[in-house]
Amino acid sequence: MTDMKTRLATVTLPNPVLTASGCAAAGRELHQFFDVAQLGAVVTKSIMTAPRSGRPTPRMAETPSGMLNSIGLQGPGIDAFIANDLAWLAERGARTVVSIAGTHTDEYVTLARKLAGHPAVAMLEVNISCPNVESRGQVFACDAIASSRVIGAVRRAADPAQPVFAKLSPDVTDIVHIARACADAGVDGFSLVNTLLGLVIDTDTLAPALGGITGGLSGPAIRPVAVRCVWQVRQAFPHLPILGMGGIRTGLDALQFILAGAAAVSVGTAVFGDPTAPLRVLSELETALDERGFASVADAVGFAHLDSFGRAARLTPAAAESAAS
Amino acid sequence: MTDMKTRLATVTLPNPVLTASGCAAAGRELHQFFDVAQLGAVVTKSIMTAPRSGRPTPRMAETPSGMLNSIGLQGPGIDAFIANDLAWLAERGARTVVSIAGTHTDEYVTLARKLAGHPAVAMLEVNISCPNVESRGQVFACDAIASSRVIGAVRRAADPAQPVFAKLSPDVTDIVHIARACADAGVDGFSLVNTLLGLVIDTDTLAPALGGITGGLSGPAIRPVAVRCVWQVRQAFPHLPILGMGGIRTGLDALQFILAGAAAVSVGTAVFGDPTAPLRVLSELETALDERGFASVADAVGFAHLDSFGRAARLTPAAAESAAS
Amino acid sequence: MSETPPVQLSGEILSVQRIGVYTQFTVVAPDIATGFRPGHFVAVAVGGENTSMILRRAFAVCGATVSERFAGTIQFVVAAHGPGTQWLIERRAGEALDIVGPLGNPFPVPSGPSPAVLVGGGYGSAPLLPLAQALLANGSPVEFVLGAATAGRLYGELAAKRMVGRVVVTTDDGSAGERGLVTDALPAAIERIGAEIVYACGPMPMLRAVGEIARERAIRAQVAVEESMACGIGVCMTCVLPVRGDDGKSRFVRSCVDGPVFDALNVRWADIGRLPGDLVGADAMGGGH
Amino acid sequence: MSETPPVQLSGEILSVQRIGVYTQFTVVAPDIATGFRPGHFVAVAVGGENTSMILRRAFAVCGATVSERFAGTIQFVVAAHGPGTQWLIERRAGEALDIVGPLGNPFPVPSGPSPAVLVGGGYGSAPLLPLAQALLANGSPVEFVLGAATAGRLYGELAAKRMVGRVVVTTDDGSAGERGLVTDALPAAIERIGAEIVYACGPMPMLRAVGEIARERAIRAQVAVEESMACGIGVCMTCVLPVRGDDGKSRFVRSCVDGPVFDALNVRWADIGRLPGDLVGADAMGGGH
Ligand SMILES: Cc1cc2nc3c(=O)[nH]c(=O)nc-3n(C[C@H](O)[C@H](O)[C@H](O)COP(=O)(O)OP(=O)(O)OC[C@H]3O[C@@H](n4cnc5c(N)ncnc54)[C@H](O)[C@@H]3O)c2cc1C
Ligand SMILES: Cc1cc2nc3c(=O)[nH]c(=O)nc-3n(C[C@H](O)[C@H](O)[C@H](O)COP(=O)(O)OP(=O)(O)OC[C@H]3O[C@@H](n4cnc5c(N)ncnc54)[C@H](O)[C@@H]3O)c2cc1C
Ligand SMILES: Cc1cc2nc3c(=O)[nH]c(=O)nc-3n(C[C@H](O)[C@H](O)[C@H](O)COP(=O)(O)O)c2cc1C
Ligand SMILES: Cc1cc2nc3c(=O)[nH]c(=O)nc-3n(C[C@H](O)[C@H](O)[C@H](O)COP(=O)(O)O)c2cc1C
Ligand code: FES
Ligand code: FES
Repeated sequence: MTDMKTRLATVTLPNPVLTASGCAAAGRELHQFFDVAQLGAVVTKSIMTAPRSGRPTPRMAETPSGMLNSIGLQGPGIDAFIANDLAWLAERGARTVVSIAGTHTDEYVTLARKLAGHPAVAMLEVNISCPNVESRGQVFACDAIASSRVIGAVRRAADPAQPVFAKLSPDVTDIVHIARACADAGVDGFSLVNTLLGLVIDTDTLAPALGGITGGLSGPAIRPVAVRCVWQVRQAFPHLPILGMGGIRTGLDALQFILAGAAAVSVGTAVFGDPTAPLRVLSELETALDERGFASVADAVGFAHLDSFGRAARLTPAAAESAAS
Repeated sequence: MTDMKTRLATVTLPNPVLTASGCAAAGRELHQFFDVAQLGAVVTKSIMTAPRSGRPTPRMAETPSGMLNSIGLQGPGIDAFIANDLAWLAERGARTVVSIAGTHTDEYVTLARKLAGHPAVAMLEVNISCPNVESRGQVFACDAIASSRVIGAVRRAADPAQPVFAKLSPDVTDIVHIARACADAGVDGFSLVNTLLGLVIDTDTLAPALGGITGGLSGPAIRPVAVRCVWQVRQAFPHLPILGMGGIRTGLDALQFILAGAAAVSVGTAVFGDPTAPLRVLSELETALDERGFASVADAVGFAHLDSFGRAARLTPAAAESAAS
Repeated sequence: MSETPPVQLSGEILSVQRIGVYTQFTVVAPDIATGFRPGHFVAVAVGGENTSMILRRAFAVCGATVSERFAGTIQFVVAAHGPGTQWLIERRAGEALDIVGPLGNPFPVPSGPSPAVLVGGGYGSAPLLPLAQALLANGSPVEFVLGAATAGRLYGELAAKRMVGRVVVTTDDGSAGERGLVTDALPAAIERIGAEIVYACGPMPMLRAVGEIARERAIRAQVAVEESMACGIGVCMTCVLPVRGDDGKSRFVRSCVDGPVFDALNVRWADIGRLPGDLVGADAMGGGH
Repeated sequence: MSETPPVQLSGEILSVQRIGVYTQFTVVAPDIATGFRPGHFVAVAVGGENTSMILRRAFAVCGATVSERFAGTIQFVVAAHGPGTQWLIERRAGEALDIVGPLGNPFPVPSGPSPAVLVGGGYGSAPLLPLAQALLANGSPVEFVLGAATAGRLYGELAAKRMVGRVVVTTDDGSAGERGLVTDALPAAIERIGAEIVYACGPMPMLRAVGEIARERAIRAQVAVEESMACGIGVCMTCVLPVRGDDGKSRFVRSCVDGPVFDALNVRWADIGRLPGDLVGADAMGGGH
């Protein structure tokens, strides 16, 4: 059987399937369906310093093979999060990736400091790309300088034992340019991708369907864009680990991301249609890797970038042959 | 019945439903299914100065509610196009929007000159955004200066009677910024949007599914992104007409674009699944506008941007009431 | 978390019945039937394999049978609305449905007898039928006021009659019962039995009006709301309503897990679809809109 | 444009038959049946309403009946491959399919008698059956060489036998006929009837090898290729192959409207999936890759 362990910078996870920020709250609800400690890690809803109400409703609209959401980062604030959610995750022995969000650099720094040394925190995911914040101008991830400033500050403030991943937006002209700014600022890896900015008009009310007017597009519809982003960033920074996400519904979807260069994946919107999706994706992925002759997840990461020689070297002989034919 | 006439700059079309460039060739094949002269106009596959082979196969991959294509602008070159395709369209009395593409500004200028004065040419659509050209650096639409240079040059070279529309890419950080550059360069309107750059990994071959590696994502999957782009550009330049496209499959899909600010729409990928889609969309749209109490297409253009007072003014009393409730 | 954690199962459709404009499904779902209490809802996957509809659809459970000899079943009623419900009503007995449930917080049922009026709008009467059984079981007098736009959109009138003898019916067009709204008939119904509580399910404006009437009479109103839901299990935060808490502070709370049943008094009806400035965390939205 | 323009229609499925690993459909499609000639294919919509599969699936027509008394029908054979074909083979008689056809250029049939060998790989034999009828009708001696990976993947052996008496069968695993490839048996078959032409349909490598064998013997080979198609009607340019034209120049031509039948001699087999530098317009690709 394929060795499913995977590394994200200094952290080793038992398997490469995680939840996606904002699609699993803090694990409690999904725990009714399966033990969340079985996942590579739980990625929690982006948390900010203070409690946040989020946007007015309607907050969602279904779209072809996707959905639009406009939550606006509703949350209890970091202190309540640590006291309740993080404590609960720690009790369950669930590895946790804490997603942090802010409206200015200092806020990110405060969050990183508060999370330093917490045993349940495996890693930080810095959400600099949520397209749901009020003004598009506030999207750090659309500006290389702002991105590097935040990432640099967080990396300095954060617990050295906690890798810092930058979660980037696909809504940019050149994602590699933004990634480079983060890399120069000392980022430990990338989470790719956040939602695409979209809009749906309700043809009955003749007005935008969402209270927030625009929203973030997620689900299988965006998968080709997400895989493209993973491919581009992997090509530019082969040494930096990538947590890939965007429309993953099956093990083969997850495999696409891994072959494109992701060392692990997050299952987001699929959870809404199938609460057990993350576990199902994990077992499907394990089977798919095994069938294809990969001895380990590591062997499959970025495989699609290799030339035929490189491929043969990473596959069992039998598999190498069938792949070649 | 709703008055279906619509204006794109100086050109008036009998109805607002067109084909999309590259999704209807030059009308001949679709003419087997319906009279292409019934459409608002036929938008032809982007043409370049010289014959072009296009990309190696595979050139397409189906994706959830969408598809990826990597044609690489295969075409016969402008002279053969004028001699054969444009002549055929002229015979049929089909209004034609000619999409032109180039790898440098002069090429666009040459194309505009060659098309000047041709009776069948209602308008030029300048494809500065096709993500299928070899290097991402060649995508004019991702660079405001390059965009304004091309649009300015084409506008100067083109027949004054032929409006010049800039077709923009959604793969930019700020589409309004690019649109502004085109507006300053004298563009007559916008075509929104071209495909999104995507990538699919074939999980059997363990390599990219397309010969061109990346491809353009189209179809219903991208509709929310396309409607968002139309919304943003309409808000910034309410006086400039928009030809909207991206995942239009039904009359209600088309209505979303019109309410968001498009004065006309192109039906692209939907044609592959349903050769008569453009005509069907037209009749469904006419019914939808009528049911909602719009006396004309013009009344519906940008309607979703209006406040409740503005809305009431544009609707028949009955409709205004139901819309308000 | 509701005391009975939800499960995901594939259940065979035992029967599909047309009732007026509605379609009633009876589905084999033992583990959902066991945990069911009136007010619970289920989330049903629609469209089949390779569908472009990625989200489940929510339906109130209007009946559940648990038996030693047969596998437990649940019932729900579907009104054709858009593509998802359209797909559902085209299903046939023998096919399987992918269902998650029981979901949400059920109606609170008083421990002792207390006279109650049950107000249903359209298919909103569905969850009130099992609720009436529970109330009658603990000796509470029950009155039904059922309304709809037109006769064909009424649901549960007969079942209600069988349980409590008489049912007050209103329709907007007078095609059945009295012409008018349920809220026109509600005050009299409350008087008749000296109701201490009103239960309601139906369109938001109706729920709000019912809450008003109860408040004026200083009696409680427990209402089941209907907000667009992406997940139905509490993880996505799309289904929120502005609700006043015991601490007096208002928050956006999830109608799928903190509802769908709320005390009408606590729901900030006028602020639904808006972002009231006094909401906890509204200040952090930088003005918001 | 083919002489008989394609039409789009909704046709009732008359029958669904399992044949080995394949599923054969007979569908009411009068306007397609009328125009049908061997080599034509149809494009079938899959997944039903609200499906995420937006493109049609192409299938070679393996038979068509036109009659005065009944509505004309067509037949095609489906091998389970991915979600689209999976959806198709789950359809039942009585359901309707959305079909566009007839599409493509049919096999050229010589005006007079000329001995021909028909080579089919897997379901590739489907379009060869009606072709054999046409050839026999104009007095041409016909030999069949049918092959597949294994016995269950053979198609049309019996039908072929009925028409021409004997059929040469090969399977990779020897589970039926001779162990080996159709191309092992082809030379002898050509000798036997002094074939002047070979017709073939099946996997690309097989078509290429068949073309080789015909070329060595200086006889023609007409082969039906299978390229991924988005539209099937000639508007999208996804289905191209590098093909040598009468002017000696090679171009990417659309296999859906300029094919799927090509003279094997003109197809640049080695360059499929590549961009040969001498292709018309390759220079404009700026090097390409
Ligand atoms: C707690 C609860 C209980 C419900 N009980 C019933 C019931 O017993 N019988 C019944 O017929 N309907 C019920 N509904 C409404 C039902 O869920 C919607 O009519 C249905 O989801 C519409 O799906 P559609 O695809 O047909 O329409 P669409 O409008 O195409 O649906 C598009 C999206 O919007 C969502 N949506 C649309 N309308 C509603 C709505 N009114 N409420 C919630 N989500 C919506 C859908 O879930 C879907 O994600 C209930 C809803 C909720 C939240
Ligand atoms: C001219 C022609 C004739 C054909 N005749 C037959 C036939 O008689 N019987 C039969 O079983 N199959 C035939 N095929 C192949 C058949 O079209 C594919 O097997 C089918 O499209 C696969 O769809 P899927 O959803 O099951 O697989 P998927 O791989 O999921 O399909 C994904 C996408 O790729 C395309 N695709 C995948 N494989 C092929 C392929 N081999 N050829 C073309 N497009 C492909 C599909 O159309 C779809 O758009 C023919 C193909 C062509 C081009
Ligand atoms: C309802 C919803 C809420 C989300 N909230 C967050 C969030 O708080 N922080 C964040 O970084 N991403 C958030 N996302 C984005 C997801 O984490 C993920 O990047 C994106 O949805 C693409 O993955 P998917 O298609 O699997 O959902 C949210 C997505 C959805 C659908
Ligand atoms: C196969 C294919 C070829 C295309 N070729 C062109 C082209 O040559 N020029 C262009 O401007 N857009 C081209 N497009 C983009 C479409 O015109 C349209 O902008 C895009 O597909 C979104 O619309 P749709 O979702 O309705 O297809 C092409 C799209 C497809 C699918
Ligand atoms: S529907 Fe997802 S939290 Fe309520
Ligand atoms: S499949 Fe579209 S041109 Fe051939």
